[in-house]
Formats: sequence, C-alpha cells, structure tokens
Amino acid sequence: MIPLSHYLIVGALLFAISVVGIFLNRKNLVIILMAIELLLLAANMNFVAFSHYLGDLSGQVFVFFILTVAAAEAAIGLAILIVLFRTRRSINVQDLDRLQG
Amino acid sequence: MMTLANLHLNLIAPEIFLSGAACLVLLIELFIKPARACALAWPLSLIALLISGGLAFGQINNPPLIGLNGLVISDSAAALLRGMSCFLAAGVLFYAQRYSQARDIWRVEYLTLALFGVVGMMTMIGSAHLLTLYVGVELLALCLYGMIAMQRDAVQAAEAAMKYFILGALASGLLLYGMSLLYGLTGTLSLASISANSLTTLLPTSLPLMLAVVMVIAGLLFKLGAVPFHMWVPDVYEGSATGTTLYLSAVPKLAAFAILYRLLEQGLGGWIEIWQDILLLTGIFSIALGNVIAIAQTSLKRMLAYSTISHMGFLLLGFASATTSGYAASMMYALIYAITTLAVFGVMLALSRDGFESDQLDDLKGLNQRHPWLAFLMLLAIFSLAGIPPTAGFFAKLLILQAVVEAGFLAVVVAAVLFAVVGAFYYLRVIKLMYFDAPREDLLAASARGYRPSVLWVLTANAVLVVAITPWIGAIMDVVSSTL
Amino acid sequence: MQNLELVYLAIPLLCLAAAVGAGFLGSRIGRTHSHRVAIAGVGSAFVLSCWVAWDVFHGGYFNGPVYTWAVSGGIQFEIGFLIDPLSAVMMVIVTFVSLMVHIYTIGYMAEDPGYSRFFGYIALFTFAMLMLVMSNNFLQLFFGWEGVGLVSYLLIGFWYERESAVRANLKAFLVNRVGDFGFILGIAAVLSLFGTLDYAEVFKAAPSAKLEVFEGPWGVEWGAITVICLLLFVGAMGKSAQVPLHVWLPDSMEGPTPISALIHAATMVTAGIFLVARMSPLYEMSVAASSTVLIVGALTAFLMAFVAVVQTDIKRVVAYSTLSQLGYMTVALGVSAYSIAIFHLATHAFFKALLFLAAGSVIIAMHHEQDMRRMGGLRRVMPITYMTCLVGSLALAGIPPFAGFFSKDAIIEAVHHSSVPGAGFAYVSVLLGVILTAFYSFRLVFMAFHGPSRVDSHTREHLHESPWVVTLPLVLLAIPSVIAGFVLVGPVFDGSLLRDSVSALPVGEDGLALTAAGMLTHVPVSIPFWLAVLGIVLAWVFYSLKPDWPDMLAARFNRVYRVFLNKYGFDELYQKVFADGSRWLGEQLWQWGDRTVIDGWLVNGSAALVNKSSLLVRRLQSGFVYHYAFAMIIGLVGLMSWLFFA
Amino acid sequence: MTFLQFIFYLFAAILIVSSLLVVTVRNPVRSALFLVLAFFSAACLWLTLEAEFLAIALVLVYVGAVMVLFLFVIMMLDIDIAKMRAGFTNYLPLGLIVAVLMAGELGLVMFSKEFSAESLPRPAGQIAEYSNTKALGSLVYTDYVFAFELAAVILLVAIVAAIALTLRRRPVTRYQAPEQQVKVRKEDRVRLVTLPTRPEEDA
Amino acid sequence: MEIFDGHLLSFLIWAPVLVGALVLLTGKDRRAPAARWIALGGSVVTFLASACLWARFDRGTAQMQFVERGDWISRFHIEYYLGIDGISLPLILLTTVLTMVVVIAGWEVIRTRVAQYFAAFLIMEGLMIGVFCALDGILFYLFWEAMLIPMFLIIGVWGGPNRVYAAIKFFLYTLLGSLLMLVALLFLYNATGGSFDILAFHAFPLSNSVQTLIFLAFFAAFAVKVPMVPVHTWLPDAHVEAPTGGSVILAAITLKMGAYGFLRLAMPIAPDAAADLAWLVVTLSLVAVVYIALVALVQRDMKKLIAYSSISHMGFVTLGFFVFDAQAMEGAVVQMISHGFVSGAMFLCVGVLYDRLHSREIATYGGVIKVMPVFAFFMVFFAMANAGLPGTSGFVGEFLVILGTFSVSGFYATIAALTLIVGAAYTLWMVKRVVFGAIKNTEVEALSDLNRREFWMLSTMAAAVLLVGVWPAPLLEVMQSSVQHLLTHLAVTKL
Repeated sequence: MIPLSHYLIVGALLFAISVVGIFLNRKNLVIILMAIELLLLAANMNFVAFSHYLGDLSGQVFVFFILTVAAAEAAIGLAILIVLFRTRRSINVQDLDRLQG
Repeated sequence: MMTLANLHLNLIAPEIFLSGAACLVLLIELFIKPARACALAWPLSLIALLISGGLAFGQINNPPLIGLNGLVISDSAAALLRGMSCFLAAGVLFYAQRYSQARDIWRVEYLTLALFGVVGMMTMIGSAHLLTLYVGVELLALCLYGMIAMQRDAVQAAEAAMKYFILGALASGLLLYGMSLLYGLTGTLSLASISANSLTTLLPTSLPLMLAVVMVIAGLLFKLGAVPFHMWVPDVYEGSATGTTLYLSAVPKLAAFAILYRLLEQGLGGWIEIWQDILLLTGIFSIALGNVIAIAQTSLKRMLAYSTISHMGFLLLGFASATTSGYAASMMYALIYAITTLAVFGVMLALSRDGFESDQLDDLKGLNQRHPWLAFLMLLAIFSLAGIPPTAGFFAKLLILQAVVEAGFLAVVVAAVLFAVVGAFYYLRVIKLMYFDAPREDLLAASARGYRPSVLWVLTANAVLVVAITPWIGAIMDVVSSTL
Repeated sequence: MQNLELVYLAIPLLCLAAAVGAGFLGSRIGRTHSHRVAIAGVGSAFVLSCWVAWDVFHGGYFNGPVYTWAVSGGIQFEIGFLIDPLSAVMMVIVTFVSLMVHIYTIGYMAEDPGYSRFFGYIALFTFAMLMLVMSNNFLQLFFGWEGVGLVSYLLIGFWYERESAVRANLKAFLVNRVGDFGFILGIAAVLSLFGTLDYAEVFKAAPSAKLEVFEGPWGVEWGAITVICLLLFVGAMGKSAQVPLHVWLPDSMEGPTPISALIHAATMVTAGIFLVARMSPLYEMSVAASSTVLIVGALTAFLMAFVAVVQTDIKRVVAYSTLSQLGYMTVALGVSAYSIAIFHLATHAFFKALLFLAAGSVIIAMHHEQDMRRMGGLRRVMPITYMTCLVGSLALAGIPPFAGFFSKDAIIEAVHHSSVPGAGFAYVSVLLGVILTAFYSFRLVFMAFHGPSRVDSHTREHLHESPWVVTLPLVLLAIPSVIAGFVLVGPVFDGSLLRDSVSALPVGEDGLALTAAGMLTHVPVSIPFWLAVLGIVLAWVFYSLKPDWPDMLAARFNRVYRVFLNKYGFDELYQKVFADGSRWLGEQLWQWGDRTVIDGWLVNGSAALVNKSSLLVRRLQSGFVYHYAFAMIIGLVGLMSWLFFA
Repeated sequence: MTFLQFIFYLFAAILIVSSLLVVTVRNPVRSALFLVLAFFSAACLWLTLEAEFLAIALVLVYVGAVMVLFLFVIMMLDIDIAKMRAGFTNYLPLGLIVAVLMAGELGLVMFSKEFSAESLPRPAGQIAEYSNTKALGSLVYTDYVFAFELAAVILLVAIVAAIALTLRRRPVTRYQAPEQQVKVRKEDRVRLVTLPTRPEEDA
Repeated sequence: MEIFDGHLLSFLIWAPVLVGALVLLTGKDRRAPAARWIALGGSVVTFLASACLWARFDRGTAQMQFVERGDWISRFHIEYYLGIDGISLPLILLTTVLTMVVVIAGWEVIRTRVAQYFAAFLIMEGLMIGVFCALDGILFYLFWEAMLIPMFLIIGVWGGPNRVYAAIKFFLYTLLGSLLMLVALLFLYNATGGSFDILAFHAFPLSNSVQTLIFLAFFAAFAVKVPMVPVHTWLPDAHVEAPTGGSVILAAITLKMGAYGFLRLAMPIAPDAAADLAWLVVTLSLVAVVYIALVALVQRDMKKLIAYSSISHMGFVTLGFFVFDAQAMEGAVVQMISHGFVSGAMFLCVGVLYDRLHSREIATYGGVIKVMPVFAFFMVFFAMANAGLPGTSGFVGEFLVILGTFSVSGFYATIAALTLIVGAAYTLWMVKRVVFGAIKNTEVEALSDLNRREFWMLSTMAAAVLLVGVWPAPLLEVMQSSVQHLLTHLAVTKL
C-alpha cells in the first residue's frame, strides 16, 4: 500500500522544484511560467491525494477549478509575454529591470 | 435537495448584476465603432457599479446568512465592503477616464476587466469557502494582470504586468498549497467547518497546521503587499498607467482585508497563536520598510507604493490584535486608506495631461501656485495618509494603535509610531513641493486643464470627506464595527 | 495726626504724571511746557514731601497698603507706603535734589534735541526713587530699585549716538543686575523664612528667627539671617557701587551731568545705603554680615579715593569721590551707625550734587571739555560756580563747619569705637581716606579754578558764567551743604531724627560729643580734621605751588600710578572674564552643543541615518523578478522556521 | 511491491525527474516537452488515487491545450536560444540552502502524525458502478455551481484579456467589422439593378 | 445664558476655524482686502467671546467650567469634552489677543496667498484654543497635532530662505514627541478601563513604574514643545524662518501648549513620577536658563536671539512647575502669559525692522532710535520686559518662580536667578547694537518710523505687558484655586 505521505512527498518535491525553478531561472520567462504550472500541480497533487484518503470529493472539485484557473492563467500569462516581447524584443528575465528601487 | 430558494441567489445579486453589466459592456463594441464605444460603455459601467454597490448596501442590516451551498456568506461586513468596493471602483473609473483615454487603454475590454475585477473582489469578500475565496482571488488577479498589460505600447506596463503575474502566480501557488494542507488536516473546504476543528482535534502546535497557516498567510500577505511579500508593489504601481495604479491600489484593499478576516478570523480563528505573531511581525516590518524606502523615492507613484506597504503594515497590526475592535479598526483603516488614496491619485490624474504623467514628485512643484485648490485637496489627502489630525487617516491609525495597545503589544506600538515619524517625513516632502517650492517653468506655462469640471467637484467631495467625516467618525466607527 | 494717605499717594504720582507729560507728550507740547510740567510735578512733590516730613517729625507715622499687587500661594504682595522718619528724610532729599536738578537742566540741556525726553526721564526717576524710599515692603522696594536702575540706564545712554555712552549704560545695567541677583534671592530668602515681605512683620518676626538656618547644597547650614543680610547687601553693593561692583559708576559719567548729580551722586547710588539702614534690625542680628559690610565699605572708601587722585576728567574725579564717600556710608552701616550713615547720605547728597552741578557748569562753560588739564583760572570768569564749588569741596573734605565735617567725623568716631570684626582695618582706611578726600577735592579746585589758564584760545573767548537757572540750584544746594550738618547733627545723635526707623546703636556713649557745638569744640584735637587740612595743603603744594611735582611723582612711582590710573584693572578683568568669557562660552555651547552635538549628530544625524538606510534598503528592490521571488521564499521559509523552531 | 506501488514509484520518479528537467534544460521547447511528460506522469499518479476524471482532464487540458499554447508561443516568439545563457550558478548555493531548508521543513510536515497511515488509512476501493466523473459532475453542477459560474467568468476574462492584449489592428491588414456586419441590411449588400431588357436587335 | 455658557467654548474653537475656511474661500490675491477684513472680524469676535469667558468665569472654584460633554466616538469612549479652569482661561485669552495682533501684523506685509495666510492663523487659533479646552485625551491630542499643519504651512510658505528645513524639523520633532504621548494616552485608556477622560486619568491610581513610563512619554511630547534642552533646536530654526506672525504665535502660544500639557496631563496623571523625576526636569530647566542664555548671548540674528531667550524663559516655567510650590507654579503660569506677550512683541518688533530692511542680522542695524524713536521706545520697553524688569509682566513670573523655588531649594533659586544677569545681558546687548549707537548705514538712515497699524499692534502688546506687570492680581486670582487644587492633587500619592 502507498501511504498518504508518499503522495505528499511527491507534491512537496514538486513544490520545491518549482519554487527553485522560479527564482533560480535567469534566462527565460517561459520557463518561469512552466514552473508556475508545476507549482499548481504540486497543490493539485496534495488535493487529489487528500481527497482520496479522506474519501471526500470536494478536493477533486477544487482541483477541477484549479485546472480551469491554471489554464486561464496560462493564457493571460502568455499574452502578457507576447506583449512584453513586442515592446522589448526579449523575454530574458534579466532584461526585466526597468522598474526598480 | 437543492432548490433555487435555498441557494439564496439574492446574496450574490450584486455579483450577478455586475457580471451581466460587464458582459453588456463587452458587447457594446459589437454595435458601436470601437473608437466611440467607450463613450457609452463608460457611463454604463459607472451606473452598473453604483447600482451594484447599492444592491450590496441594501443587504447591510441582513442577518448573516450562508448561501449557495455554503460557498457564500452574506453578513453586514460583506455588504459594507462590497458596496464600498463598487463605489470606489466607480470613483476610480470616473477619475481615470480622461487620463486613460489619452493613453489608448480606455477600451471596452479594459472596462469589462475592471468590472469583472470588482466581481472578483465581491466574491472574495463574500467567501465562506476556500474555493470561492480562491476563485475570487484569481478572478481579481487575472483582471488586474490584463488591465495592467492593457497599456500595450508601454515597456514598463508590460514589465509590471509580467512581474505581477509571476509573483502573483507564485503567491497563489503558496496559497493553494496551504489550502491543500488545510483541507488535508480538516477534511473540509468550508471555513465554518475548518473553524470547528479548532475546538476538537487540531492543536495549534501541530506542524502541518503551522505550515498550512504560514502558506495561506503568505498568499494573503502578497495580496496586501506586506513585507516580505511586497516586492511587486512598487514596480507594479510605477509601471502601470496611473488610472490602473489607482484601481489596484485603492479598491482591492477592502477585499484583501475581507479575505484576511474570513480566513484568519472566521476560518482559523481558533489558532490565533499561530498567526498573531506572524501578522505582528510582518506588520511592523512593513511599516518600517515601507516608510524607510519611501524616503528615497523620486517617483510619486513609487513613493505611494511604499507608503501603501506601510499602511498595510498598520492594517495588519490592527488585525493582529485579534479582537473585535482590532478587526473593526483594520476595516476602518482599509476604508479610510482607500478613500484617501482615491483622492491622492485623483489629483494626480487630474494634473496629468497628454504626454505628461505628473507621476514624479518634482511634477508637484509649486502646485499651490498653479492649482491652489487641487494642491489643497492633495494636502488634505496627504496629511490623512500621514495620519495627522484632524484627518480621517489619524483616526484610522488611532483605532489601530488603540486596538494593539488593548491587546497588550505596547512595544509594537512604540515601534510603529517611531516609524510613522519617519513616514511623516516623505509626506511632508510632498507638501513641501506643492506649497514651498516654486513651480517649474514648463509646468507653469502649460496650464491647460487635464480634468473635467465635474471631476473637480467629485474630487473636492472626496478629499474634503477625508477631513469632514471627523465629527461623525464615531458614528461611522459604530457602523463599521457593528458589521463585524 | 491728620490722614495724609492721599498726600503720600500724590507725591510719587505727581512725578509719574510729570514724567508721562514730559516724556510722552513732550513732542506735542514743546520744550518749555515740558520742563514746566516736570518742574511743577516734582516741585509740588517736594512741597508735599516737606509737609509729610514736618508731619513725621511731629510724630506722624504711616504703614499701609495702597493696593494688593498679587496674591500668590497664600501670600499677599502689596504695594504700600511706610512713612517714617527715614523715608521722610529720603523723600525730602530726593525731591529737593531732583527739583534742583530739574531747574539746572533747563540751562544745561538748553541746546539738546532730547530736551523733553530728558525731563521725562528725570521725573520718572524721581517717581521710582520715591517708590523705593516710601515702600513698606520688599517687593515695592525692588520695583523702585529696578525702576531707578532703568532710568539710570536710559540716562547714561541719553546720548545714544555715542558708543561710549551706550556701552556705559549697558555695563551699568548689567553690574546692577549682579546686585539684583543677590537682592532678589535675598527677598526670596526673606519670604521663605518669614512668609511675608512686609518690613514691619519681618522685623517683628526677626528676633525669633535668629537661630534659623538655610540648608545649602551638600548639607551645609547657613545662618538664615546672615544669608539674607549678605544677599541683600549684594544688592546694595550693586546699586551703591561698592567694590567689586563699583565699575559701572565712573562710566556712568557718560550721561549728562545733571543726572550724574541726581542719580549717580545724590540719590540712586545711596539706595543701597538706604536699604541696609532700612534692614538694620536684620543686620543687627548678624555680626558676620555687619563685618562684611564694614570691610567692603572700607575697601571702597580708600581704594576709590586713590583712583580719584589720578583722574583728570573733572566729572570722574567727582565720581570716584562719590564711590569713596559711599564707602564711608557703608562703613558706617557696618559699624551699626545707621543713623550716621543716613546723616552722611543726606549731607553728601547736597554737597555732591552741588559739586556735580558745579562741574557741569564748568563743562558748559568749557564747551563740553571735561579735562582739568585744559582748565585753570576759571575762578575769575565763573565766580558763583567757583564759590559754590569751593563750598562743596570744603564740605566734602570735612572742614568744619561744613556739612561733611559732622557726618564724616561721626563715622570715623563710630568706627573708632566699634568692635565689629574688621573695624581696625576700617578705621585706618577711613583715616587714610580723609587725607585723600581733601587732597583730590582741592586738586580739582586748584586745577580748575586756580593758577594760569590752560584753556584753548577759542574756548576762552566764550568763557562766561552760567545762566541763572544753572547757578540758582548751585546756590540753593550750597546752603544745605553748609548748614545741613550743623542743623542735623543734634537730631541725629539724640535719635530724634530717625527715631526707631533704624535700629541704631547709641553712638558716642563713651565720650563722643553729642551736639554740633560739642563736635566743633572738639575740632582742634580731632585727627581727621588735621588729616583733612594736611590733604588740602598737599593739594595746594602739588597743584598750585609746584605744579610739576605731580608728573614727577607719577613718573617716579610709575607702576603704582598706573595701577591707580587703571583703576586696579577691574574693568579689564571683568571684560575678559565675564563679558568675553561668557561670550566665548556661549559660542562654544552654541557651536558645539547645539549645532554639532544636538543638531549635527542627533537630529540631522538620525535623519541622515534613515536616509542612508533608505538608500541601502532600496537596493534590495533590484528590479529582478527572481530576487523578488527569492525574497518571498526566504520570507516564507523564515516565517516557517520561526514558527517551527521558536 | 504491489503493482500499484510499482506504478506509483515509477511515475513518481518520472514526474520528479522530468519536472527537474523542466526548470533546468536550456531549450524552452524541451522544457515544454518535459512538462508534458511531467503532467502525464502526474495523471498516472492520479489514476492510482482513483481520480480518473481529473487524470483525463489533466492530460486533455494541459497536454492538449496549455502545452500546445506554450509551444505555439515559444515558436512564435522565435527566441534566440543561443543567447539564453543559464545563470544558475550565482545564487545556487543560497538557493540550495533555502530549498533544502524548505524541503526539510516540508518533510517534517509530511511525516508528521497528522498525515500518517494510522490517522488517514487508505480507504477501500469504490464499488464497480462508481463513476468518478458522474460524482464530480453532480457536485460541480449542484454544490459548486457558483464556483462553476465563476470559473466561467474567469475563462471569459482570460479570453477577453488575451485577445485584447495580443490582437493588433494593423492598418494594412483588413479586418472584419463585426458591428457593421451585424448591422448590415440587405440594401447594403445587394443592389438590385433593374436592367433594361435588351431589345431584340437581330430580329 | 445657559445655552450661551454651554456652547461658549465650542464657539471659541469653531468660530475661528469656520471663519478661516471662509477666508480660504476668498481665494485669489485680488480679493485680499476681503480676506483681511473677514480675518480681522473673526479674530475680534473670538476675542470678545473670550472676554465673555473671562467675565463669566467663577474664580472661586477649581472645578472645570463651561463644560461641554457629548459622545463622539462612543465605541472607544472618545468624547467631545470641553471645559476650562483657571489655568486654561488666561491662555485662551492670550491666544485670542495674539491672534488679533497677528492678523493686524500681517495686514499689508503679506502680499502673496493672502487668504491662505490669514486662514491658517484663524484655523490655528481655533485649534490652539481647543488644546486649552479639551478634557478628553484624544480631543486634546487632536487639536495638539492638527495645529502642526497650519504652522507647518505658515513657516514653509511664507518663511525665510531656510524655511523648508525649519518647517520639517519643527513638524517631525513635535510629531515624534507627541506620538509617544498618544501611546501613553492609549495605554491609560486601557488601564482605566475604557475612558479618555483626562479628569478620570487624574484620579486613576497607577503603579510607580507605570507612572514613570507614562510621565516620560508625556515628557517627550511636552519637552519638545516647551521646548526643553536638549530637544530645543527646532525652535531657533522655526522662529528664524517663520514669518513674523508665525514667530509670534509659535513663541507666544504653541510653546505654552507644552507647558500646559505638563499641568493638565503629565503631572496630575503621574504625580509620583513627576515628583521622582522632578530633579530631571528641574535640572534641564536650569540648564535651559543658563546654557541657553549663554547661547543667546552670541547670536547674530535677532530672531534667533529671541528664540533662544524664549527657551530660557520657558525653562523658568518648567522650573516653576516642578518645585511643587504654589508661588512657583502660579509664577510659572504668569510667566507663560507674560512670555506670550513679551516674546510676541519682541518678534513683532523684529518684524517691523525686517519689513523695512529685510534683514534680521543685528549687524545690519544700529542707531535705529534716531530715525524710529517710537519704535525704539517699544523695542526698549519690550526688551526690558524680556529682561524681567519690575513693572512689566516679565518680572512677575520670574519673581514668583524664584520666590517659590527658594523656599524649596536656595541652590535652584540661585541658578535660576542668574537669568537676571544673563537675560538682561543678551537682550540689552541686542538693543544696544540695534537701537542705540550711531546710525550704521544709509539704509538705516532711510527707515521710517512705525505706521499707525504697527503702532496699535505694539501698543496693545505694551498695554498688556504693563497691565500684568503692575497689577497681576486679577490674573493670579483667576488661577489661584486651580493651582491650589492641582498642588493638593499632586501632594497625594497615587500608588
């Protein structure tokens, strides 16, 4: 049998990887967006696991909405990315430094 | 058995109305040329916001009621905050019109997003369930991303939107992760049921609970812009078009307070031990950091951003006292802050013209000689932000401090007031620029008005309100605290 | 006795009215009317004073309030009058001399643009002085005290365009303030000891308070009465220009001569003497205080006499002589011969006013030339001035039967018989003083009026006797200078003059003649008399017979001469230590304390610190989104760790 | 090791490795593809948790839609990958410390007794007729109907925002004018021309 | 009459504020005459109302009079609670008189933004009166702080070249102190179980350590305002840079607010701490008297000199408070009033010169008496009052304070009495260099004497100074029972 904690560990690892991915990535905004998707996946993993072990479907419902939102977020994120690329001709994270101080 | 009656759809009447109005606004472009669509969409939006605000206010004395299968709660606080959010948003759109039009972001889509954003806020305010809360947060966030990026030709706007988006997604990831743990620990997503767990099994010393609470709070603090989740605030404030900045600085604070209240008080109220210290700590750090960095700013918007961080610190302190008066004080603070910010940005918007942003501190030089009345209104608003009597801002701070003292955190209060003195310095600098300095030549020459007369009247009412409510502040406070 | 309260009230108020009339309205009513108003006011005050004096000498006495100035802490502070022989004598002297000076001024100041202002001032002075002497309590005493100080300040600086004059008046005020510093503390001490400021009550309570002490810092205990007496005496020293607070008086000669006569010779400077005499019941209870008074007086008496010897400015000679004579009076106070002190005060008032006015007369004639070395032989052109001046000098030198003889001789006798510690020193001092007094007075007479004329030709053509308004007061003052001693000596000695208003030791029990006649018969065996004669002879030798000797001596004993000429260096010392010193200290405190430490380090420093940290912290806001995310994560991990492990 | 366990560990390993690769590889296209792999593995894990609908949805929504969008954008932007240097090294130590610290704390939580097998045992499998999709569906359309509507709004917002942000009206391009199309009357489109009948000439 | 008395204080506070708002509405400088006349009217009416207050005040009791009380922020029991006793009454009168004078003083001198100028002063008048009337802690604080805004503007807008630094320093200094006071008030609110009633604070027992903390918090606020060494450095800057009217109000009234705070809040609320820490306050006061006087001696700027002299004089006030003696305390209150008139008048005098030559440097002037005899008369008169000459109001306070202090400690009194010397030194030295002497330059020679407006403005002040000096009995009578009551209260330990 697979104990709950194993699923949670997977979720936690995903969480950690995505977080590290967000702040260690210096090159590409797209990858940051992908890391965000991983972050949401980590939460989803938890929800699904808990839902199963609690025998309660509301967790899965939550995941359903997270997926929806994540899709919407990805759409808007990519749209912003395109706008950014059009104005800046770059999606390098390090070029994103006009606003500071 | 689910029936329409026990759904209590009337609880979300403002949301429904506003969503409908937003769709209507969106459709306008189908019938009218894009260039002129806003001429109709704008008043329509304003009216819709006012009506929906009115609808929300209509529920103010209703007994607390949970509806829509436990997803939505409607109590007096919700009614008040929803109503105010609508009115504030109306104010924002009212002030921003001329400015945004000149910058080619004044489009039907923009208005639609603004309206849907308000729907998101109202959802947050009325959430009785983690899911509603999350969806509301995301709805608002997505609208804001869209609104910021709407200024497509501006490099800064895109950058601000991108940063906001990335950090916002990170924050909502944290929030979600925390929620998932909460769900795992309590087996429920309903705030009321979560709260019930505190009475039985779950002790505040439980590590998973702590983690869950920290994660959730991190998500909330991000929305408020409190240290250390504040980094987006200055960049986004500065990068966005001023009208959008106003929208995102003034309006969502009420919702942010509301989710803080819903989640921490109504959901995690049994585990005060965990979150009280966190809020105190982040609160005091926000005050310190916000006030200190604001001093070095040259951009008015950026300065106000840092000032916002410190204000959110005060809000958190009040909340951290974890008493009814503390919550009431925080709510008052959010309301007064929002109204005052509206006035400050209103003046900024009124001053800006085509190609001139009026968002640098130097742009205010000698304002008293150029536009004495606007300068006076700005003065009132700035003193209110600084918390100098007799402005409402003072009472906001007073109530917060009172609550914190009552809760016994005297040292925190002393630290807070010391940093408030630091903060007073940069507010005074604004006054100094307006009143003591001579205007720049180029500004003096170009005296064309950037505002309509009607804006001036509303602006006057708005700014004077900051002082004029002083005699009735007690009554207002009574109303506010009675809602909690 | 009839009720004279209104009269009492009228006396000072008439002067005040005169002051307001002449001073404020002077420019409206014109010069003539100004002096008429002033003279009318002061004249009637004089007449009323005489009435009051007459009444007092027939047993009249009054002690009562005019109005309650304030009530504070349960203590009534009142403005009120005490009319007893002492105040009556003072009132007469003050109003008389003042009247003389008023009349004199018409001539002396005839050309001056500040004519009516001047009348305003001296009438105001008369008012303040009357308030001082008529007071029945310490508060009002202080009022008058400061009032005369103020007018003195204004009058010394009357010619405000002269730098030296405004320097002198500031100096006078400040030195007097040093005295007032003691005085006000003395008053405070009186109040805290007795709970009242009323003379009568204080004196009544004094005997029972003899053993009271004040706790000083570090637990030292001071005899209360001694402290009070000493503090009050500091005040008296300031006003009566006793060493070391004498430095202002010579400089005050910058003022017009009439006020030198009125204020800096006859009346104001004797306020200190009056004060101690008034306080005699207290001084009687403290030997230490009396001894201090005695020694200070003795020092003043002979030290200042030496200085007078080397002065060449005619007014300064008289000024230093005044200092010396005030020393005599103080000596008398020190040996408890209060009535004699007042006696000398009275006679001195007449003859010193006379001398000043005479000097003034000379100065007018000389077109404001004051250096005696440029005078000489004036006796022929100014006979009246000469005669009156001679009378004054004789009186000052103490030649019988002039007024000065009686009073001064009485003082010397009193010192001789005193057993107060320091009396021996004082006796030698006053005897030495006698020679010097006679010497410098006649030095003045010889240098100014005798010998060949050293006046420059231009002035010589205009030399003439002064007008009658100038000479009349001279003559009127000469009369009491001659007879006052003779007339008053009896009442003074038998106590009928001052009765119980001073606590007098009956002097002359052991052999001192008690009457004028007795004193006169005593003359041939009187040491002071012969010393005075010696002084005059010396003066004659040096300044008439062998006019080149003084310079020779001066050259021979240059160092001593310089000491006298430099007035013992008091001025330089004070200038260096107090004036420059406090300014230096102030500058240091300002630059270091205020500007550098408080403003520089604390205020601007903390502001700069905030600013610096602001600039530093804002660099955290690097603009890079990964930094922002990192900050969030660190914050999260930090919070988590804090919760987990704390 | 049961089959279920094998499946779990296999896909868990794939999931972790591929997600690590997502954030480390240089080429964003490869990142996207690894992300697809990660999602696919996650879907498989969810299947072990009897969340069939979500597993399918994950694959459909992500692999089918979101990842295609990502790839589309990556291709469209035509990013010069050579210029994109990895800048991992600078902050790696600090980043790793934080990551380790966080992982440690997370581990501490995951192994706590609240989540232990004793307190939350694995429930028995569902009965055969049980349909995860149906159950979810009935929940979503009843209890969570408000959230469902809101999700619709979110999607609408996403559409509006994405279009408004990216749609450019180039002056050279010819667009449809929907408002004109809607308002069009037949008079605008069809001109009835009354042609004169041609006279028979060759008669 | 009931209604009249019942709202007199409110009238005094709000009438000037409303008139100020009205003045503000006249707007542009072309309507300046209207602004001036409305302002003058407002200030005169307020003065008359305060005269009513004086006339109808019951001198026999230490109870609060003309009390107005009503709920305001009921949730926190913040009340609109006004009332005056014998200590506040003279200060109110001082405020109304000086506002009138200041309005006259600014009549034609202020040429730019006239309406704003007069409005600021009137609004400030109302707020200052509010400080002296408030019996609710928060209300007190409200007026206390609100006063900063108009003053800040007055210094900053119409001030001298270094006005920005001065204005901000003034504001922040005061704010820092007063925020600590706010914390103390909040603490007291919770300690007393929910009341901001100052009189309830007076009666509430507190432990020694709490009293010490509270006292120190209040001390921070009031010491800055008074100001006491070493937190005095805002004052010279503010005074120097402020326009004449601002300097007058600053010196004459706002400093008194600090001293008043000691009497109304710090001392009666924490009497034991006040007694324990009296040594500190007395020491600082004495330092102020001597140190500051020495600093004043070397000032080259007339306003700075007077500013430093103000600090020194206020040292007397705090000294008088903290020797706990009736005479000293009454003397201190009289000193407050007197200093209000005297320093105000001194600043007006400097203003008169400044308006003509636009220099405050002592060195610019010399021999002014020759060309401005009437002015010189006033200048010398006020200088003498500043030096504490008997017959002027300056004497009464100093005298009583020294008397009272001596009965407590001869040593303190001795140091305090040094002011007689140094105080006279710096004041008269300035007078000597400015008024007397030969005419310095052609500019001085061209000076014209006081015009009618200036004459009346200075005459009013002179009359007040003289009246209080010659007959302080009515003034003392008014405060007698209140001071007595306060001392009795202070004598009883709260522990």
